[in-house]
Amino acid sequence: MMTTSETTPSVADFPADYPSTGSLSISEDRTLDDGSHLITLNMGPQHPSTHGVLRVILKLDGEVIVDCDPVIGYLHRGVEKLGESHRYAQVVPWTDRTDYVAAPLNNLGCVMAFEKLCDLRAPERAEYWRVIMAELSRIASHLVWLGTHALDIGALSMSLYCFRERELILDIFEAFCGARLTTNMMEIGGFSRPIPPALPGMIRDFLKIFPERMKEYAGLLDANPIWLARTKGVGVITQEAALSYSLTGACLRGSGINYDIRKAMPYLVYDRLDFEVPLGTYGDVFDRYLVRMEEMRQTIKIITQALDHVEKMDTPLMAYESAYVIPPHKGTMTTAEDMQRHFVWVIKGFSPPVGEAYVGIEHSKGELGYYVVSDGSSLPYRFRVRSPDFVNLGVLPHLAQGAMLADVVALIGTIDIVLGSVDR
Amino acid sequence: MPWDLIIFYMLAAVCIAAALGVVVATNPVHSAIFLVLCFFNVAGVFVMMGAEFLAVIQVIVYTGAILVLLLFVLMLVNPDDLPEFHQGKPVQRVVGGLLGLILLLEIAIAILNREVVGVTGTATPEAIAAVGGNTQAIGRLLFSDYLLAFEVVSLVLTVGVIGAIVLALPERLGEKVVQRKGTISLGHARGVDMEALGEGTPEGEAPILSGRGGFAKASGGRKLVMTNDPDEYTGA
Amino acid sequence: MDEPIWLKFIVAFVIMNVLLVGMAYMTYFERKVLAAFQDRMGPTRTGPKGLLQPLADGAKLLGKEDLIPGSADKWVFFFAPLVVFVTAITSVAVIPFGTSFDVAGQTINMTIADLNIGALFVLAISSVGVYGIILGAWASSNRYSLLGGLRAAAQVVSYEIILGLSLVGIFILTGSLNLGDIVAEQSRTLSIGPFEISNWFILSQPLAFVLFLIAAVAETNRAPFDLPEAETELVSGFHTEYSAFRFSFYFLGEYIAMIVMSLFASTLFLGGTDGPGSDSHVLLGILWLLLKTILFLFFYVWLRATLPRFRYDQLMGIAWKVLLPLVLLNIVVTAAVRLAVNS
Amino acid sequence: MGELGVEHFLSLSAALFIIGMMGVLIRRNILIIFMCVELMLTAANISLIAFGWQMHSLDGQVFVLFTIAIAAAEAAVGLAIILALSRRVHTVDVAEIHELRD
Repeated sequence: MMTTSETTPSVADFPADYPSTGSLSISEDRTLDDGSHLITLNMGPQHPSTHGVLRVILKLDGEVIVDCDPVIGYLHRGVEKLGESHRYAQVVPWTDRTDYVAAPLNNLGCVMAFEKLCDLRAPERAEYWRVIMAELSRIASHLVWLGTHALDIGALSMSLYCFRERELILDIFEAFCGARLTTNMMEIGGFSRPIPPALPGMIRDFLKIFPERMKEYAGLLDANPIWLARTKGVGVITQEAALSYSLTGACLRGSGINYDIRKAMPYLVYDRLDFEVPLGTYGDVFDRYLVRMEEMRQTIKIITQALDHVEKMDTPLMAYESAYVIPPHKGTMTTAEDMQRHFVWVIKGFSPPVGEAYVGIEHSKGELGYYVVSDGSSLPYRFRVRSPDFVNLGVLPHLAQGAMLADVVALIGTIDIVLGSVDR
Repeated sequence: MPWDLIIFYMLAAVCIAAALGVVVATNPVHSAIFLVLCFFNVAGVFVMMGAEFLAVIQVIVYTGAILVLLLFVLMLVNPDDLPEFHQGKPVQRVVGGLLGLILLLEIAIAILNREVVGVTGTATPEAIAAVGGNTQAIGRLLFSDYLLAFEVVSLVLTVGVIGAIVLALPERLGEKVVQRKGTISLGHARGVDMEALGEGTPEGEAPILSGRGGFAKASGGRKLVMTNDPDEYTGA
Repeated sequence: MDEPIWLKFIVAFVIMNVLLVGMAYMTYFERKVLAAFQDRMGPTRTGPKGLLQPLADGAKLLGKEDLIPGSADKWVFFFAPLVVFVTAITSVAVIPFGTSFDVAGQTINMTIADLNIGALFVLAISSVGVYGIILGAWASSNRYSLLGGLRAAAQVVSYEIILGLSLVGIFILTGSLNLGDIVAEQSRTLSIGPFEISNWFILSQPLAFVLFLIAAVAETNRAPFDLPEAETELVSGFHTEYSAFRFSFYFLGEYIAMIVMSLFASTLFLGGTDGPGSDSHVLLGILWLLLKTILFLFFYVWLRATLPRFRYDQLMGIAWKVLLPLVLLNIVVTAAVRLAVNS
Repeated sequence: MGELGVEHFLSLSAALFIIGMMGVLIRRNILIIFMCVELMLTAANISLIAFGWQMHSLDGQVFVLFTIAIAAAEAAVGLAIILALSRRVHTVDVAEIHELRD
């Protein structure tokens, strides 16, 4: 139970055996004041529905959760430190590996932070393509969420349906950049490679198929009494809690707080596109489910508009006029100067001006922030990733207390975590 | 030896061995397993006496319900609260054994020296077969001569169930959460404002197979608030 | 009951083996149907159209290492899977696979044990089957298993009541607990005006049928009531620690219980062996019974492919707050109608 | 003892009853005492049916039906008490529960 008080209570204010998070161990079972005997259940890191290697230590009174302590770090690979020991252009591929179900969005945030540092903006056409790819990636990410969330709650077939559609998106990614999962799609300054001619057709096909499939998902879940029973009224996040846990993304909007970075602080060309932000009313699992489902529909709207617009454009894709952008590849085969410039850029990288930059984008899971500090060298002085699910995961103990064991998997699913992103 | 005698001895032997197991086993769960075994064989003994219906009832009620409940409680109770092998104090053990032996002797004498004083009833195997079988015969008796007793027993069962629920019910109260809508936006002076908004009531327990909520409603009968403006308040 | 005991053994042996093969191919059927639901192929590699997959699965299960946790209660751990298997296969004894027929001067009764209390026997045996789950869960000394065992105990005790009471309407209409009598009662044709309809209890007891189906799915621990083994919550629940041979007993037990429950449902509500031509040909009757059984098995798989899983408190709430009043209502209404018709 | 008679069943009943009684006297774990009481009830049931079987009367069986029903109610209440005891006083050892009385 959250208490809002003027001063932050210190550790000394609590008795030694106060059930607080971070203090649970699997070795001790505890007995409550009313005599209930608590069972300690160690859930994970090898558990089918903790979405990777999340470990949750639970204190159970029968089936009811009294205390919950998520333990993370099993997938920590030091992405931030790696980012500080690589040249700027080399940092982007590392971001693929954080939230690996939505790699283009990670790339986008990182690249935008670097561009802000260099005070550089990609050409308009590239921004439209960035929006398209980012929004496709959002759908891909939401499909993984929907599939696994439904699977956790027991709707077995849902995951296969979702991955069937995700395949289509991954095919588009493959056609666009050659990779499916770790795309390394965005480049500083735009796109250096031409857009494959078949790509718009593939995206149009997808846009045609997907809304129908969305209806199937909704038909399978929205009207299902068991699904409603498992999600409605479960894992309620009040607005106060949502704000005090600094939730972002669907976890925040599911509680009815209107905060979508694409609207609040428009980046790329989002201010030129017409879409709506769905908000929940009750802040329970079902609201977050509805919000994400509606986000997918809105995303379809965004992609359609962006695609209509970008197909008419014939402007460059890369801001070659900037010194921080990789020189054109084309000239390297013919002129020595171009070849040298290219060679030097690739080998030595570029050195942005001294300064710092933070860019937050609306990731599929919430606000994905990249904070970069440059000391004028070719390596970032500080590279910090504010991953949305790491912050969102903090609300799990709050939600889990008083819920039932079966709800925990629903709650982990509704927060929508990817451990690669949580642990970084 | 006739077949029925052999079968009886087999059943009886397992029965008594299992009963001894109940008393001697160190682990209560083992005791319960022995008891299940014992009751199964008792059901077999019932069948030998022509009480098929009761044999099945014995299995359904005793092994299927009572002992499952017992095991349930065994697993729920803190293992530390269960004394491992608290044999009684030596005095208790000796007195218990002695009393048992005396009673055994008494009963043995009674069984061997008893005379039949009752009047033979009418429920011969032929008569039972005539009404359709053991179950039908019991049913007829139950709903004629023993109707009042039957009703009283149902009442006792009901009271027992209510009593059990009251005893075992944990005291937990759900908290009602009042829901509001608000916005955080850089466009707003204070960044966050949640005052101007209407209060929504939270949905309680979600409906299952009940009228409310119901089947086949789009979006589960719930509406999302759609907003186009980051500074828009999304209340009432 | 006039046939010699050896003939009984032969019939029992044949039926049991058919059941075991049927169970093996039930897994194949489930995987194929599930695959069709989920837009994929299912087993295709082992044998033509993957038909040998059950055998391969069996061989794999038997070849696995048989692990017993160090802190497990060895005897109970060993004993529990057998309980599930044996109880599942025992109930088939009272299912009538048709009336008797004569072969080579011997009358073969197609019911292995034609008990007067056949229907209750099935209930009793299925209520004992839960011991395998509870004891196996307890013996594993694993907390997931323990929780699974607790769930199984509460679930089976609750749904046993619904299962039993949903049949009371049939008993009222038939006046017998003998499954053979129940099938005979359903084989009658009723003529209402110009129409001749069969007296299947699904028509006269539709509410009981629905309740029975729900309770039967819960009783066999299948989706959406598969809480004791909920793999996404309890990591397979009661059989988390089981592997190889012992696990295969749980597996066999679960599928045989499904088949037996389907046979039982067909016998009680869909007329059992009754169907066109079943009066004259015993084998045709068996075929009808099998068809009906497959219908129920398909229903099981359908549920699994479609529905999410209930939560524990919801499961209990449905049993006691929704199904129990309904099933009591069904009994009262049936009894009242029966009384009105008789008087 | 050449033929299966009522003595056989009565002897079995007596044996079960005495084993149950000794269990109640010897053991201190309340759950085992509970099981032993059930054992004694069952022993009584065997006697009832046995006499009815001998005298061609079904009254014994009806009594047993009632006994089983009462035993079910007793089990429900008894187990609920044990659960409550375990919650409140953290023991199911009868001797300790006895000591807690004063």
